[in-house]
Amino acid sequence: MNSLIPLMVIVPILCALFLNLLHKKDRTIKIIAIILALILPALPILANYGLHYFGGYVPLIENPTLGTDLPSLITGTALNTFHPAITYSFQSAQKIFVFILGLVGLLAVFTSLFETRRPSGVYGYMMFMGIAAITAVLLTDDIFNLYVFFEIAALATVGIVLVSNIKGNYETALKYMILGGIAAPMLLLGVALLLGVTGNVNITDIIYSLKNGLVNPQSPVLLMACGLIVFGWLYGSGLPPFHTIKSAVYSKALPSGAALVQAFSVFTFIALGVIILRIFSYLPFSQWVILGVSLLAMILGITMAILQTDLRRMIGFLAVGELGYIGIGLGLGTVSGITAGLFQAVNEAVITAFLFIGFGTVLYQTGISDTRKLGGMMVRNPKVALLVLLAGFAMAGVPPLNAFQSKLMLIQASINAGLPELGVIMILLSIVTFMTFMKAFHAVFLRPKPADLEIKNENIPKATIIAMLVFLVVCIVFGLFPQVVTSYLQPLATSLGGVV
Amino acid sequence: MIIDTQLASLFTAVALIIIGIFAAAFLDNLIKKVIGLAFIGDGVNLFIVSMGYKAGGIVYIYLPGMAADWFSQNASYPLPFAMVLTSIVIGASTMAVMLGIIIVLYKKHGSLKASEILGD
Amino acid sequence: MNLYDLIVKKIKDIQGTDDESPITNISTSSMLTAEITLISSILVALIMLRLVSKILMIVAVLVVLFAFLVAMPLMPRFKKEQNDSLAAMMFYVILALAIVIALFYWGNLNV
Amino acid sequence: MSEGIKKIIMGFSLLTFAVAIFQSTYQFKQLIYPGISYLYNYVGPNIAPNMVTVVVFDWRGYDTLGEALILVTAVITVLLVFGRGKVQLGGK
Repeated sequence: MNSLIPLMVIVPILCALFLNLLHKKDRTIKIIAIILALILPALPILANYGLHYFGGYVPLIENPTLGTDLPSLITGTALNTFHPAITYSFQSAQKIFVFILGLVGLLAVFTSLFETRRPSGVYGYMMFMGIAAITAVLLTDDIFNLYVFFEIAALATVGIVLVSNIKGNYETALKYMILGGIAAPMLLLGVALLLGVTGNVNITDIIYSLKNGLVNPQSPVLLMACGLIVFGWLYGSGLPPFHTIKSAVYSKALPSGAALVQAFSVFTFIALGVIILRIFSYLPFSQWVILGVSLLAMILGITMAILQTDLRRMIGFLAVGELGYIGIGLGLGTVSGITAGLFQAVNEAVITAFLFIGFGTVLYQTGISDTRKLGGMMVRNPKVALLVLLAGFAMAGVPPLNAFQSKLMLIQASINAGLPELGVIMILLSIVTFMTFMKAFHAVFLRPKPADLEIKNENIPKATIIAMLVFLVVCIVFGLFPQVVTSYLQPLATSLGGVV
Repeated sequence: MIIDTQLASLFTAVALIIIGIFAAAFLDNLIKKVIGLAFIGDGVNLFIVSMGYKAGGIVYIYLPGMAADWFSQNASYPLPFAMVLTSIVIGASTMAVMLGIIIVLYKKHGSLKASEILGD
Repeated sequence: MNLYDLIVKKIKDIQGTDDESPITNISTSSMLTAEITLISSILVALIMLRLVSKILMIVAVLVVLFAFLVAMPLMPRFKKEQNDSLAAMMFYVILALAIVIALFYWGNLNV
Repeated sequence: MSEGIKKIIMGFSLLTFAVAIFQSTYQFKQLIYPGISYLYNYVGPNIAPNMVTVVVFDWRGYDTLGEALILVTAVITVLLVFGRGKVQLGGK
C-alpha cells in the first residue's frame, strides 16, 4: 500500500507532538513512546515500493484530465513529464535505511526512557522529530523539501544537545547553530541555482534536463551549485572542517541522544551524497572531491580520536572518522564500491549507536567520562564489558561481525577500481581505530579501580542491556548474511554506478 | 536604466550574503554575529525571490474577469515565492533559538563576547 | 636525552608547563601513534598522484616526507588547531568554503 | 598561526568566494528558466485564484508541513533553553 509511505514521516511527527503535550505525565509518556517507537521499524517493512505524489498530482503525461486545453508550450515540451508536486520515492535501498533508522530510534528512545530520572516529553519530541525529518530526507525526491527537513533535523539535534545537563552544552549548541547559519543557507543557495537553471526542484527532473540537453551541463552556474551543495553536505554530515563541532555535539548529548544524532549524520551523509552523485556524476571532479574529503575525514577523525581523554569525545571523533569509509565507497563510483559504501553506512549507524549506548552505561554508573579518572568497571559488570568489547570488535571489522564484511567489500572495490592505496589506508586506519578503542576499553574496564571513583548507580537498567543485545544480534546477522542487506542496496548502486 | 532590475536585485542579494558571512566571521559580539547570519538568510531569500521576477508581469492572483490565457502568459512565476515563504519561517525559527541561547549565556557569563563565551 | 624524552619535552612545550594534568605513558604513546598514522596515511594517499603524473608523485612524496621530518611532532600542533573555540572553527569553515567553491568553479572549467 | 594571519587568510578566502559568486550570478541571470512555474500558472487557475496558495497548500504541501513543524520545534526548543523538560541521567 503506497499510503504507508507518507505515514513513515507522519507517525513520528504525531508521536513527537503527543509526547510534548503529555510532558510531565510520566507513565503515559513511557507507554505511548514505547508503543509508537515499535511502529517505526515496522512501517518500512510493511510498505510496498513505489512513488508517492503529494495530493495525487502525477506528471501531466500520466494524468490527461488535468492537462486538457493546455497550450503546446506545456504539453509539447518536457514540462509534460515533470513532477509538479512533491514526490516521495520509496525503493529497496530506502527500505533498509528507514528500517535501520527506525531501529536505532526505537532503541535510543527505549534506553532514554529508562536511563533518565524522569522521562521527559520534550526529549521524546526532539528524538521523534529528528527521526521524522531524517526519514523525509531519505525518502524525498525533491531537493527543496530535503532542505526544509534537513533544517528540522538540525534544530532537533540542537534540542537533543540542550536537553542534557552536561556542562558546556549551551555553548556547543550555539556554536553548532552559528556554523549551521552559514552552511545551511549555502545549501539553499545551491538549490536556488539549480532551480533557476533547470526550472525544477525535483531531482529526477533535474537529471532529465541535464541528460537531454535542456540545460548545458558544463555551465559554470551548475558547477557553482554543485560546490555549494557539497559544502552543505560537509556541514550536514560533519566532515572536515565540521568534524570538530560534530564530535563536540555528540559528546554533549546523552548517550541515547548521541546514538541517535550520529545516525542522523550517517543518513544525511547518504541522502545528500547520493543526490550529489545522481545529479553531478557527469563531473568526474565531484567524485574526486568526495574521495578527498572522505580521506581527510578518516585521517583527521581517527588521529584526533586517539588523543582524546574524554570518552564521549573519543567515540565522537571515531564516528566522524568512520564516515570516511562510506565516502570512499561512494567516491569510487563503481557499482561494487557504492554498494560497499552504502552497506558500511548501514553498519556504521548500528555500530556507533551500540558503542555510544555501551559506553553510556559507564557514564550512567559513575557520571564521569574522563578516561583518566575511570577504571575497574569490568568487576562490576562483566556482561556489559563483554558487550562493549564486541561493539569495538564490530567497529574495527573483526569477523564475523558486520563491519568486517563491508570493509572487506570496500577494500576489494578500491583494488578493483585501480586505487589499492585507499585499501591500504583503510586497513591502517582500521587498526588504529581498534587501538583507540582498546585504549578506552582498557582505561575504563580493565585497569584497577582508582580509589576516589565512586559508583552512583549500581544497576544498569535492563532496557539498556536489551538494546545492546539487539544491536549485537543485528551486527551478527548482517555479518553472517551480508547478502541480505546488499541485495536491497544493489539496485540503487547499479543506478548510480551505471552512469559512470 | 543602465542595469536591469533583476540583475540589480540578484547582486544585492549576493552582496547581502557576503556582508553576512563577513559579520559572522569577523565580529566578536554574539548579537552582531546573529545579525550577520540573518543577513545571509535574507540574502538567499532575496536571491530566490528575484528568480520569480518577470519583466512586465502581473501579480499571480487570478481575479474575476481575467482571461485565463492572458493571466497564464503574464503572471510572474509563483514557485520561488512559495519557497521563500517556507525559507523565511525556517530562518526566523533558528534565529529565535539562537537568541534564546544567547540570553542564557549572557546571564551565565555576563558578557556577549564570542571569544570569551565560545572559546576553547 | 633519548627520543622519548625529546617527545615528552616537545609535548610539554606545546601544552604549556602549568597544565596540571601529568603527561602519562598512555598520552605519549597515543601522541606517537597519531603522529605515525598521520604521516603514513598522508604519504600513502600521495601515491595516488601517480594517476596524474609519476614524476609529480615522487617529488611530492619526497617533499612531504622532508617537510614532516623537519616539523616533526605535528600532532600537538594539529590538536591545538582543531580546538573547540568558535574562532578556530569559523576560520576553517570559511577557508573550506573558499576552497570548495574555487575548486568547483574554476578548477572544473580547466580539467 | 597568529590571529592576524588568520584574519588575512579569512578575508582573502571571503574575497575569493565573493568574486566567484558574483561572476556566477552574472552568468546566472541569462540562464534563468521558470520551468515548472509555467505549468503552475497554466493549471493553477483551475484550482484556486492565488497561485502561491496553490503551490504552498496543494502542490508542495509537505514543505508547508515542514514549515509548521519547524515553528513548533523552535517554540519547544526555546522553552527547553529556559529549562522546560531537561533530563538528568541516572536512576534513583
